Amino acid sequence: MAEKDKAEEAIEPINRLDAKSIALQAMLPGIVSDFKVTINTAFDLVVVAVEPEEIKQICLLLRDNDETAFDYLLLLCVVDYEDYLQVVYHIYSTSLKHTLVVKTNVSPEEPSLESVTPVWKGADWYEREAHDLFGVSFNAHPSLSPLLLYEGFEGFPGRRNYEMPEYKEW
Amino acid sequence: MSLIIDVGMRVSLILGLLTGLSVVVLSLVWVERKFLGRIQMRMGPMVVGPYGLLQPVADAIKLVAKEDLLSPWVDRIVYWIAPLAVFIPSFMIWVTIPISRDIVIRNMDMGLFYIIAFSVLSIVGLVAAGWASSNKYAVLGGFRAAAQLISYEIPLIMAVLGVAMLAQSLNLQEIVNQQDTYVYALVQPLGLLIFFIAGLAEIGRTPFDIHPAESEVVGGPFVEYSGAHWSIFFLAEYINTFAVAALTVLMFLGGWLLPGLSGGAITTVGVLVFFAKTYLVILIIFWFRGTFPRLRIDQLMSFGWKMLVPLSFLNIILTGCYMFYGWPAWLMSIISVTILASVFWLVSKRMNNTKKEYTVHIYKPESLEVKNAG
Amino acid sequence: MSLAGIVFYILAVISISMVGVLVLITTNYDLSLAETVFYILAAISLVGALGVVATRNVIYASFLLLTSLMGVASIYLLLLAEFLALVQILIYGGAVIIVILFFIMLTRVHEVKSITDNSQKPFAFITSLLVFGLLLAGILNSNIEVGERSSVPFTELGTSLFTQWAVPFEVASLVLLIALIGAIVIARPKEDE
Amino acid sequence: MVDQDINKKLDTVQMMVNMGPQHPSTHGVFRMVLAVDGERIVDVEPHIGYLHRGSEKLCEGEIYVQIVTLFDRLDYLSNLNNEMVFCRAVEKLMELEIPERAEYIRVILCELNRVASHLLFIGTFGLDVGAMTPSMYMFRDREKIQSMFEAVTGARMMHNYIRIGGIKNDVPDDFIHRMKSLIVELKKGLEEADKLLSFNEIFLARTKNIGTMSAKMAIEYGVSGPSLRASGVPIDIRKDHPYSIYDRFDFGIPIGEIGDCWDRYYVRLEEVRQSISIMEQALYQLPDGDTITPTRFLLRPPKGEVYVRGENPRGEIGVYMISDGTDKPYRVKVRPPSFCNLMTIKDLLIDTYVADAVVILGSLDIVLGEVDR
Repeated sequence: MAEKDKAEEAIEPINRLDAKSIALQAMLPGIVSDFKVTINTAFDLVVVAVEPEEIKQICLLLRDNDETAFDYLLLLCVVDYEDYLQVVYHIYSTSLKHTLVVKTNVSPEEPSLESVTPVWKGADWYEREAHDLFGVSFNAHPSLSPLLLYEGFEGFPGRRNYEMPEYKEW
Repeated sequence: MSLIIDVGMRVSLILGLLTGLSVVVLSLVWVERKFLGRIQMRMGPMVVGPYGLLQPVADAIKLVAKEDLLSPWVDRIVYWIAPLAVFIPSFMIWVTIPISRDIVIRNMDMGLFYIIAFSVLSIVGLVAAGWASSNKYAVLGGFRAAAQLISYEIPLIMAVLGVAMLAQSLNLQEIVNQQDTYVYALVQPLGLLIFFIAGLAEIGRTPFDIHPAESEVVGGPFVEYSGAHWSIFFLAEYINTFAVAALTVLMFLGGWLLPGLSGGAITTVGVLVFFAKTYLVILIIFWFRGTFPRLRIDQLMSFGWKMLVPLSFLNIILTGCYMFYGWPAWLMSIISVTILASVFWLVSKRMNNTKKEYTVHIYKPESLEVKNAG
Repeated sequence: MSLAGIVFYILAVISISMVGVLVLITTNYDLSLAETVFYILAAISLVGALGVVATRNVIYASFLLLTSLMGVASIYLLLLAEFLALVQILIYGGAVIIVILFFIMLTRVHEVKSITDNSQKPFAFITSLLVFGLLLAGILNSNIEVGERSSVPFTELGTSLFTQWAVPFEVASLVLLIALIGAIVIARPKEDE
Repeated sequence: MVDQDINKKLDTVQMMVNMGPQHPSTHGVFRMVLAVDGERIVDVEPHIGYLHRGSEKLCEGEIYVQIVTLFDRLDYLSNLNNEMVFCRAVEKLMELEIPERAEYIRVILCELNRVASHLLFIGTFGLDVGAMTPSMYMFRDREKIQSMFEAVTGARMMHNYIRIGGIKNDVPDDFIHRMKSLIVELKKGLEEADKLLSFNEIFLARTKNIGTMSAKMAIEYGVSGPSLRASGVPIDIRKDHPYSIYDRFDFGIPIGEIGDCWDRYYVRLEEVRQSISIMEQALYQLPDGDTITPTRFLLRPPKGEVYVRGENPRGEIGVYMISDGTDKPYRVKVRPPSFCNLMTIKDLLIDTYVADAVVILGSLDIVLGEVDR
């Protein structure tokens, strides 16, 4: 339990925003007003926490809106907080040069999420990797075949509760 | 009884030729490695023997003593015959290549035709090797070899034809003797160029080393071969290289003839002259290998069919006119050089839809300039 | 030391010597030896030809065809028809066989079941018998004189080809040209594709 | 019936060619399954993961100081850049001040590392195209850089030299002198490569208009670094979001027009020139002083998460690190530049020739250690 407390505290906001992020933080609520989001900060970046069902619509909106124009996916990553899996999208705008973090939580039992490959093609392998290592299944992804692990690998080695098999030295 | 002696003599001649060619190949390997080393600012082999002279011998021993690896899926019979099918033609053409006046195993009246006919046969060996290896890369390599060699056979024959027309003979001895006053390279620079390029493509050396391309098809038809089998291919390749260089020398560069050399000395000193010229041509081939990248198969084919074949026909027509109207030799060379120059100009212009200009620019944001100024 | 390697080398040397001797032997030799060589070559050609029809592997068949054609070329060589022999090697040995191999390897031929039995079988049988009989009769009836072998000078061949046989020569080249153009027309992609 | 069967089956056969994981031109253990029609590629299926070591998971079990060595081993051709980006992540979270001199030495060494990596690229790209001499020239020059690294850090690769708070130790006394002579040699070597390869007709024919990546496609896939800039998108983290002391130097961003293999090659060549210029400026400005801000061995950064971006030779590297306040990070995730660049291979390869496949893959300049992590 102790570890979990730590984890939850870990997302406690620290504010070191630069000018672009401050402007973004001010602008965002107007743009995503249709959705249920919470806007937060993490160190120098603006963080938007969204519902997993809405992730694809929000991403599309953020990409196509001229004021945000997030056309570049920096990083898609899954963080295992034991109680829930957090899928984190770092997105960037090549024209406006600002960065945003989009987060969404899914349950660890049957994590399932809408794929963002139609939004950014670059999400393809990231999602396959997340599927491999954390078992998050992305709906409507072109093919979720194993990328880093071999076919038929058991378990999700990225998760914190994964038991490492005993290896013999040879 | 005399029959046995005679056959024995001929067998020993062939064996002698085999030995001689093996020595030449060993020397070529050494020269190539040293020369490439020099081009690439390194020493080349230095350990075995003085200046690494015995390195090729050590390599040969290693190759023969090596275990023969055989993939279980290969087609044994074709796999075993293929190296021979490549090697025998490349060896057989040496029966009629003279190395000096009257120093030749058999002086054939149709020597050049014989050489061309036999050199075609080795393609079958390459395709067979590619197919028998049961390897996708080998099959790709075999296809490439077949396509490439068949295409370049035509300009090669045409270039040879020009020389044959000039000399009124297909006999190599005769062709060299005809070059007494001036070498054919002066009369037919176009023919020389076509022959040399097509010859390079025939033996598959850089920039035409498309069928054994290491970085693409990992050695092409030879990918599954090892040890003695592979070394037979290797021998064939170098013998072919030597043959192309020798033919260039014989047909265009005056063979064993040298200004000031006459009388009985021609036969003996001629051997040295011939070898010196041949090795110079071979060094040019190695030099290409050191500097050029490799062409792609479709570029190679379009170059062959759209450039070399028309040019070689033009060469023949020119030669015909020259013979028929009895033009002076200098006129012929001038025309030839003019055509060459215009072709070079055309090619470089055509190639330059791949423009020779910088498509890369240095971008400096405005803000930085301001920052530096302040 | 690998035995296979050494054996292979010895094999290579032997076969090279054989081919070499064959090429060298054809000049200035009395007929008695030539006859022996002829029978060997004829046997090679025949076995090759039989193999072409007997084997089920198409690749083998094409290689055997090559053997047979080479055997015929050697016979030409034996008859001092050097030019013919070389043309045989150049055209059949090189070009034709390569094209056949290309076809076989690039297409799915080996996956199509070979059809060994159909309604035309009796006709084919009769036709082949007829052809065989015709050839046999021709050979038996003809009165071939065994004379001295003499090699025709190359220049003479050329002269006769371009004077006496000029029209057939041109017709043959025209036919080839038509075939060439036809091949291009068939092979080029259709406009609407 | 029979006729139909024959007509149907006499088309040319599509052949599956398995390129890699053992193939001389896949630059490591990368595997592509190509469906080829003759020489033309119809379909590509890339496979990675042969070098997957779970580096990110390993990071969760190591203390911060140890993780630097793990980052060394991600991309074995740009070790210092990797070390730097991780150290910057920790420093950013701890809000640690780095001594001036350490920053300068970091930048000099990182740029030197970039030069070494690009030189290797030029050499191996030459090999992919079929020219063997450039690789020899480039390895000769890279060797000089490696011995320079050895003199400074004690190791040719896997330096573990950049530490959290600064650098391991000060540079040797004759560092500036040696660097200056090294830069002169590098410039000379680079011109040689330029003359030998860049405008060779065959090289142009093999690389111009081959594997063209449009700016739109590059951005969609998240391509970064020289490959992105070759498509004409002037994004360079050193310029757009200057980290360390990169805002003090005057340098340009080479960008291409077409985004073909030649542009990707020449952008890198041009970048070497820019890096050399940065090094010259940094050497000129190099101040005296401390080289490390002393920290505890068992670092405990405050709770929080941080995302740090850096410009690697291969593209933009990012480190997303979550700290839970203990001596080990809660989660470390790397944004591997080669991973994103390699993703485009499928779109780039379709409808090219087999020979082009090798050239296009080479022009992306991937390191599999980083793709698989």
